[in-house]
Parts: sequence; C-alpha cells; structure tokens
Amino acid sequence: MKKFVKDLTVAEVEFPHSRYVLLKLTDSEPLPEMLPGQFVEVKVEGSPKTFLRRPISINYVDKEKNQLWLLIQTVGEGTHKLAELKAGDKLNLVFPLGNGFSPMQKAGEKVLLVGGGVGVAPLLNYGKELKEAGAQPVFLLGARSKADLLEQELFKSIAPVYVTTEDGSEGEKGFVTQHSLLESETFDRISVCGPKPMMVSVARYAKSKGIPCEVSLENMMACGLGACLCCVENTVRGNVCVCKEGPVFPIEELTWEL
Amino acid sequence: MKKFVKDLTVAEVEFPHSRYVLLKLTDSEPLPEMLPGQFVEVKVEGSPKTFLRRPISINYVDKEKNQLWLLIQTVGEGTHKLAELKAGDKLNLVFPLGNGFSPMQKAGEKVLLVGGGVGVAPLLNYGKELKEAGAQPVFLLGARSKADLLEQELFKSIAPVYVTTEDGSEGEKGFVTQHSLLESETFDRISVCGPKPMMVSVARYAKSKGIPCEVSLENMMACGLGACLCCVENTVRGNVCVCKEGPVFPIEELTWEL
Amino acid sequence: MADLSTNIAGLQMKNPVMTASGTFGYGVEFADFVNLEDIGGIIVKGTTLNPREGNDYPRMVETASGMLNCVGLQNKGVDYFCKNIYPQIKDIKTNMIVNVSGSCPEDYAECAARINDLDSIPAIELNISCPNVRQGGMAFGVTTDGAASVVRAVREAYKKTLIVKLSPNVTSITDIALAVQDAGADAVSLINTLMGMVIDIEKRKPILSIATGGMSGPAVKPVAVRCVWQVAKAVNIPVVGLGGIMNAHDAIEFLLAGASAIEIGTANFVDPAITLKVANGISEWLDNHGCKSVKEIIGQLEA
Amino acid sequence: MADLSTNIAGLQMKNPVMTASGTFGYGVEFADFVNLEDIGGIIVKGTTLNPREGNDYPRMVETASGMLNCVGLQNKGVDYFCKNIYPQIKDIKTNMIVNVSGSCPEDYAECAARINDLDSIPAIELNISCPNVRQGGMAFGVTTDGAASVVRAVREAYKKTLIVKLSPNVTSITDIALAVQDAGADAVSLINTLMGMVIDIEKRKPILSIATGGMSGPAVKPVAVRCVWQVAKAVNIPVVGLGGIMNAHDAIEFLLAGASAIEIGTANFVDPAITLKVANGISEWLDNHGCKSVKEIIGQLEA
Repeated sequence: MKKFVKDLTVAEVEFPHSRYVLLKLTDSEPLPEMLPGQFVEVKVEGSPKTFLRRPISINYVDKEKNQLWLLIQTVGEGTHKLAELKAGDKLNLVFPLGNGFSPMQKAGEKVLLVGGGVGVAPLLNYGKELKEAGAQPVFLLGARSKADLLEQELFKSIAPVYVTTEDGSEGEKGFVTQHSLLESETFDRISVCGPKPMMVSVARYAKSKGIPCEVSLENMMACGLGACLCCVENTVRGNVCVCKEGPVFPIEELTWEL
Repeated sequence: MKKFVKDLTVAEVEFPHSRYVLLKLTDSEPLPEMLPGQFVEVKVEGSPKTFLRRPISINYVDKEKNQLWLLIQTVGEGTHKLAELKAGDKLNLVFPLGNGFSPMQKAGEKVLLVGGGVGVAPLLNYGKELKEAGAQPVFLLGARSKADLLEQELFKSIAPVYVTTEDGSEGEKGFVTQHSLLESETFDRISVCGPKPMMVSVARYAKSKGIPCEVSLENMMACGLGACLCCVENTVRGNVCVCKEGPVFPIEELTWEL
Repeated sequence: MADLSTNIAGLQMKNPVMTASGTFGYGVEFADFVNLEDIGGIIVKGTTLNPREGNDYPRMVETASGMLNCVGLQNKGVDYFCKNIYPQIKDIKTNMIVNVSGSCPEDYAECAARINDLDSIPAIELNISCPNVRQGGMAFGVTTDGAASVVRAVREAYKKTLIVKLSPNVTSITDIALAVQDAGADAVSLINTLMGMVIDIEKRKPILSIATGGMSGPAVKPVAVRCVWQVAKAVNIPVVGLGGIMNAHDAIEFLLAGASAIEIGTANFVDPAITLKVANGISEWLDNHGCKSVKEIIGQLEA
Repeated sequence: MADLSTNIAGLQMKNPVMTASGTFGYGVEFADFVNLEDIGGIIVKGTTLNPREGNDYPRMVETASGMLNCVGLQNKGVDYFCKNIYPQIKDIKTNMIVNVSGSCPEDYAECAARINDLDSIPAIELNISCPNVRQGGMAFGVTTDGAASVVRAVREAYKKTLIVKLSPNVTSITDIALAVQDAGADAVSLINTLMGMVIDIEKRKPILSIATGGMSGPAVKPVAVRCVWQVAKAVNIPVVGLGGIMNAHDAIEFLLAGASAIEIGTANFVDPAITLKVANGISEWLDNHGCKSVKEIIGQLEA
C-alpha cells in the first residue's frame, strides 16, 4: 500500500474535551486509501522540544468531505502545538502507516470493539468500516468519568455503545472487563485499543473464552516505516516493528502473560 | 542601574518595511529608566533554531504611553517568530543592558547622529533625549533606497534629517560619508550606529577632522551581562565585553585601523 | 548544473549523499518517498555473522534536538541477508553498501567474506563502534589496537571498498583513524553516535532498556564536523561525514571540513524524502556559487 | 519543606544548586535577578596565575539546543582577583568557589596556593580540561597521568575542598576520575564542554576564531547524565553534575544519577534567574514525592 509524505490542510478544529483536540484534515486531491487501525506520523512545527514526528491513529475517514480526522490527546509541548492549529494551516503527514485492524472475516460476524482513553480513536473508523462491510460491530468504551467519554454520538450513529466509567457517572461503574455485556453476550472476535493494563485484561478475558482477539499497540516510534527498529514488541517471531508489522497484533503472537 | 527580567506585553505591532517589524511593548507598572543606546535581550518562544536570547537595541521610549519600542530586522527564524507576535502577547526581556550613548556634554552642542540600516533604531531615542536636554541633534541616515528608509517622519519630528541612498532615490546619492553636509557644517561630536564598514568610514572622517566620535557595536552575544565574555571587542584596555562596557565606545578606545 | 559525482577510494557515486546504517532500513522502506537510484549510496542495516535479537524495548528516547537509540544490532544474520534481502536490493542501481558488525575479529571477517561474494555490493562499512552492544562492538572502536585488529582481519577477507565507521567516544579520533588507515581501510566514516543517557525521574530508572544509548541528530552536528575536520587533516584516505545533517547547508559544512561524501541518518525519520532534498540543495548551492563540481568545495575550509 | 542541604566533601551547601564557571561571572553580575545568598554555591570565572587576554572574537556560536564558546580563559590573573575581586565577593554568604586553570602543574599549584589564603573561599574547582586553550588546559584532562600530575601538585599547595572538573572528550571518563581521586581530589565535577565546530559556508571558514569551541546546553545533557552515572558508580568521592541543565527536572536526573550537587551553566544566559527557579523546583518535587531531604534521591537510580 503506497505511503505518502505531504502537507494536508486543516479544515476544521474541534475541542471535544479539555485535554483533546480533533483535527479534521483535507487535501486538494482525493486522500489515498487508508485502512482502519492505521496511523499517521505528523510533523510538529514551532516546538523546540519536539524533534521527531508524532504517531497518531486515524480516528475517522470522511470520504464525502475528503477528510482525515485525528483525535489527539494534548499531553506534551508537541501535542499542545497541534492544538494551536487553525483552519487553513498546513500539517505535514507521513501516511498511511501500519497494518490496521483485521477486515471482516465473515458476513454478519459480531465484533466487539473495546476502547479506553484516546484508544477509542481508531475504533470509530473501524466500526464504520465493519458496519458498511456487513458485520455487526459493538462498542464497549471505558473512561474515568462521563466527561471523559469522547465522540459518543458518532459511535452511537454506527453501532450499539456500552460504557463503563470508573466513577459510575455514565454506564456501568468499573472497568470495561467488568461490564455485564461480557457475560450476557457472545462475540465472534474482539479488537482492543487503549492503555496496556486494559488491553491485557481484555486479552485475558478473550483467551479464557477462546475468542479471537487483536490489540493495537502504542510503542514509542521514530521512523514509523520499519527502518529504525526502535518501536519493537517482543513476539513469538522475536522482536518486530510495531510501526510496520503492527500496530495491530493477534494476542497469540505477543509474549504477554495472559 | 538596576536590570530586570520580566514579561512585557505587546501593545502594538507595525510593519514599517517588508523586512522589519516594530514591536511596541508596555507593562502594567511604569517601565524602568532606560538610557538611549542601551539594548534588551529578548527570549524568542516557539523557534527550535533559537536557543539564546536576541539582543535588540531600544528604538524609542514613549514615557506618556509607557511604551518601549523595538525595531527588529527579520533575518532568521528567531526574528521572524518575533514578527508573528500579536497585541496582547507577552515577550520576556532582560533589560536595560549596556552603557548607552554619551549624555549631552554641553548645552547647545551640535551632535551628528549617523545611522545605517537597522542601526538607525537607537538614534531615534538618542536624538529625542539630546533634543529635550537642550542639545542640537542632526540626523544623517543612509539606506540602499528610498523604500529602505525607516521612521523618517519620527526622525523629522525631532531634528533635521539628511539622507543618502545608494541608488539616489532619496536625498543625496552615495554613502553617508559622501554627504555634502559633512563639508558644509561642523559638529561638536558624532555618534554612529550601523554596519561596521559605515562606522569605520565615519570614524575615519571624525578622526581626520578631530571631532569626538562614538560608535555602537553589534557583536554576537550570549548573556548580555558581562558574564560569558563572548561578545568581546579588542580595545586599548584589552578585550572588553560589548554587552557591558559597550555597546557604545569612543573610537579612540578601539583598535580599528583609522 | 554542477557535477555532483564524487569518489570514495574508487567507489564512484553519482552524488555525495548516502544514507546512514540503521536509519534507512534496506532502502526499500523508503521507495514510496524517493527514487532510490537517485541516492549516491545506500548503507543498509547493520549485519552480523549470526542472527541477533537486539536489545529490549524501549530502544529510543527523544532528546533536545536529537534522540538516543539502543537497538543493539537486531538483524537476521548474514546468511539470511544473502538469501532473502540481497535479491530484493541487488538490482537497485546505486551503491548498495552493507554495514557489518560483530563481536570478534573472526566474526567480522567471516561476515565480510560472505558479503564479498555478492556482486551487487561494491563496499561494506565496518561498524567497530556500536555503543549499544555489551560485548564487542564499542570495545574495538575505542582503542587503536582493537580497531586495527578488526580492520586487518576484515581486510584479509574482503577485497572491495572497505569503509570503517569511527566512534566519537574517544580521546583522539584521529589516532583511531590513522590506525585503521594503516590496517588497510580504504576510507573512514564518522561520526557514530555519542553515548548518552536519559532518566525517567518518576520511575527513577533510565528510559532505555540498557540504560545508555547512542545520541544522534542536530545536537551532535558540531562534534561531528569537528571530528571530520580533524580526521580529514590527518589521514590520506577519503572521509565520509555524518552526524546531524538535516539539510544541504549542513552537508556543505561537512564537505568543506573534508568529507568526500556524507551520510544522512536521523533526518530520514523526520522527512523520508530528505536525501534527495539534500542532494538537490547541494546542487543548487554549487550553481549559485559558480562551482562546476562538488569536488571544488571538498576540504576547502580555510582554517 | 524538604531539606535541600547537601555536602560536598565537607563543604556544606544550603541547596545543591551551584553556578558553572564562566557562566555567572563573579556572581555580582546577576545580583539584580537573584539573591546570591540563596544559591548553594557560586563558582566564579576561570582564574590563572598570570593574566590572559583569551581568544579573539568571535568566541561564541549558537548550535541546535546549545552553543559553542572559545573564550579561552580570559582573566586578569590571580593577584588581580585577590586584590580587586575578592573584596567585592568575600561577604556574599554562600560558597564562593574559584575555578582555577593553568598551563603547567606549577602554575596551577601557585594559583591555588594564593587562593588558599583567602578566608572566604572554601573551595576551588580545578579546570584540567579547558578545550579552548592551545597549550596546556585540555592536554592534562585527557590522560590519567596528566590529570593526576596537576591534581597532586595542587593538593600539595591547597588545603581546602578541591573539586576537579573533568572533560567528556575522553575514551573513559571514569579512568580520569579514578586517577584524580587517587591524586587527592575531594570531589569531581562533570562534564566540561564537548569539543565542536561550526562552519560559515559562505566564508568557508570556521565561525570561531580558533576554529573549535566547547559545546554546552541541552544538546549535551544526555552525554553529561551518562558520564555522571558512570563516574558516580566508580568513585567514592562526591560528584557534582553539570551539562545542559535548564530546569528542576533536568537537575533531578543528575541527582538520581549520583550527583551530590549540580551546576547550572548555559541556562544562566537564557534566564538570569534560573538558579533559584531550579532550587525551588527541586524543593517542590521533593515535597510532592514525600521526600524529606534531597539526600533521599542522590544516586537512587535503579539501573
């Protein structure tokens, strides 16, 4: 799949949360094909502390508007600079990168998409693609509190959404793996993106139930192209680049203790 | 004279020329006393290529408006960042620095103030101070062409202004040292700020006529406080810091070949 | 259009821009961004006699104007390279150079010997100064005897252009350069990374899995230019310069300091198309300065 | 409020923040910005037995996240210091430390001896690694014998706290550290600057008057932290850490790596009030992490 390095144009900037910015990027020509779960590497300008590009997962692809969405958590100087971008500004991207989530395995399959924190970002696009392909995606999203839930309306417009919050201010109280949904329903497979502890616990659940499960990793990266070998994850095949052979891995390929 | 490090507020931003920006800074409390010819060290934010502060001469002090003016030539990434500042932004300054030009020596003295390029900046403030003190300043300003002459109206509002341009598009054609004024009039002393070749030729003229002359140097600086000894100029007293013992030196103290 | 062609001990290059080992994969990873055949030379990943898993994650941390890495020579070994990688790259029409590393002179020599048999590999770059492998690596590169011993062993086994990559983590890089020259090196490349460390103060642990790593990027450029200048004055074999080159201006500094060619490393991570931008930038600069050939500026520093 | 007091071989300090020689003048230049007595220690300009004019201008050039300097120990000599400077600084109630340099062991020793007589100077920092003076300086600092010879000579003549400043431009900084420890140093401070060079490609000349200079600033911090960690593990005398410290976070990295105190250098040029911001920042961090004393984190790196 061909990769590009190019300046995209900021079409819209939204702030869905005090610690997040949603950048909607567009281009004069049609955006290239991108798979759900793939990511981009953005170049941050005007940030003395930011030398390398920042990997950011693709939140959504709006084909009608020719838009690529990036949902970014503003944690350091670099991401705060990105939050200062205005409509019309340029942003240089290397994209699309990585393997992405598995495409639909069989028509009608029930796929549970579990996300936490900024990890929910790629699931929006993935859920939409699965739905359009003819699968039955179901979202299970975890957050600290109601205020920390992101893009809820969009998720609901695609598929059923189940929520857990640590303080119980929305959905069921607790962590995603404690949600009653996991007892009441069965799924053909599970895809997860979020903090590692969350992914590990979901992976354990999936393994115990014998449900195929894939996780999307967020190792620190430099090149994003499989050249520098910095972002490796230890797998049954040895150390492999998360940026190229991932970020999505079936849990049986990882050496996590499950 | 007490020095300060503090954030001033950008009150107004003007672009008198395609390669210059004029920043008018103010503060909630009265600005400290500053002498003509002194400079400030500004901290440039958001410029990966700019690690050290940038020394910039004080262009004008508007006591009524409590404003400090900086006339900045936009040459590198740092100065271009300064040109992006908007009213209301903060700019961190270490100031006032350096010795400044000589105060009036005797009432009614005729002082020729010679400037070229961005070197005209400190002469505006100096001319105003001399005028108010009771001296008779005269400006002799050189530029490449009419379009490169800066703050002409302001200079004219203070004292007579004579001009040379290299292309003859304004005033007399040639360099400042070729201006007929130097033949037709005599002066008690001369102060110069501009490119070194210009300062050298004016210094030679002054020396040949036996007129006291001082020049304002622009050596590269780090600390601006006389601590790092980086900006030294060789003088009859040995190497001295331009930032602390200068930037203004009587020509007889320098080891220039005149 | 100025003539960009240069020459490293008989190795003809269409332009002085090469890629630094470990920053450009096998080249193919960047084929979507640049026409590989427009690059003067591509130095592929560090290769060792036997397969190596490299160090544990984390292997990288960003620093002020640079980064540290401690990849640790992860590679599948020279036989895998010859069987599986070489066929993919052998027809790329530029100088495909293999970076060779090891933990004893015999391993270096055996690895080099097998690569000597590959028709489309005209040269190797010997990494005698990898700061990120416990045994061997660094050890050789920091003493004149150690460096010479490896180079002698490899020179025996390898008949094509032999470039030796030098470490800046030494008291006198010129002494090492002279030692490898005497031992039979055709050229030297420098600098390898500067050994550094970053600490996670919350965890009270180093960020990198092996504590230290090699620093690269613009932060090290002044050290690299200094080393190239010192070595170029001391040796009579060609010098390849690298260390923090981000643009044509940087590259020209190295050329003036005495480098016959340059390598672009960390910059490939910031802009995957940087190699050709630098080559074109050098060409423009030469044209704007009335130079007919890049050779007119190599080593022309007045100092 | 955590206890910030620390101790360098008997030298009591109210906090671990000192100023690096050559970056803070004699302290008085910064009196408008910070209360000098709130700084743990002030290491004043490099002083030599005889007056030195230093190198020609240009002496400084900015680099990526740092700068190079080649001041070359400009100073009016130790007698001028004793007569004219000492009276201005002797009543500043903190550790006023003099950085001593020279070009032969005898000069170092004689200079140190005269400072030994100054009641209000409790310690000296021996600069055996100035990269910017042709003869002497650097030469001593890069060999174990050279370093030891200077330290032995000074130890004879100097009875108070003797801190020896080490160069990172060596193959093994721990070997040098052990040599000066054996020669009688009470403590070591590191790192001095990294030797670098920047070229003006239009003039085709180095920007600095003597071609090379010493690099400092955030760019070198990872090298400095690595050196401090290596040396602190090897020696049994206190280590003072410096190199690119810009804030409390950076300082804490050095403390965890094993530094009993830190020096702030180039950062003084960017923010003349940085010293106290760092001291206060360390205090806050200790409070937020339930540490009663800075001593609880010194050398507490898990690695």
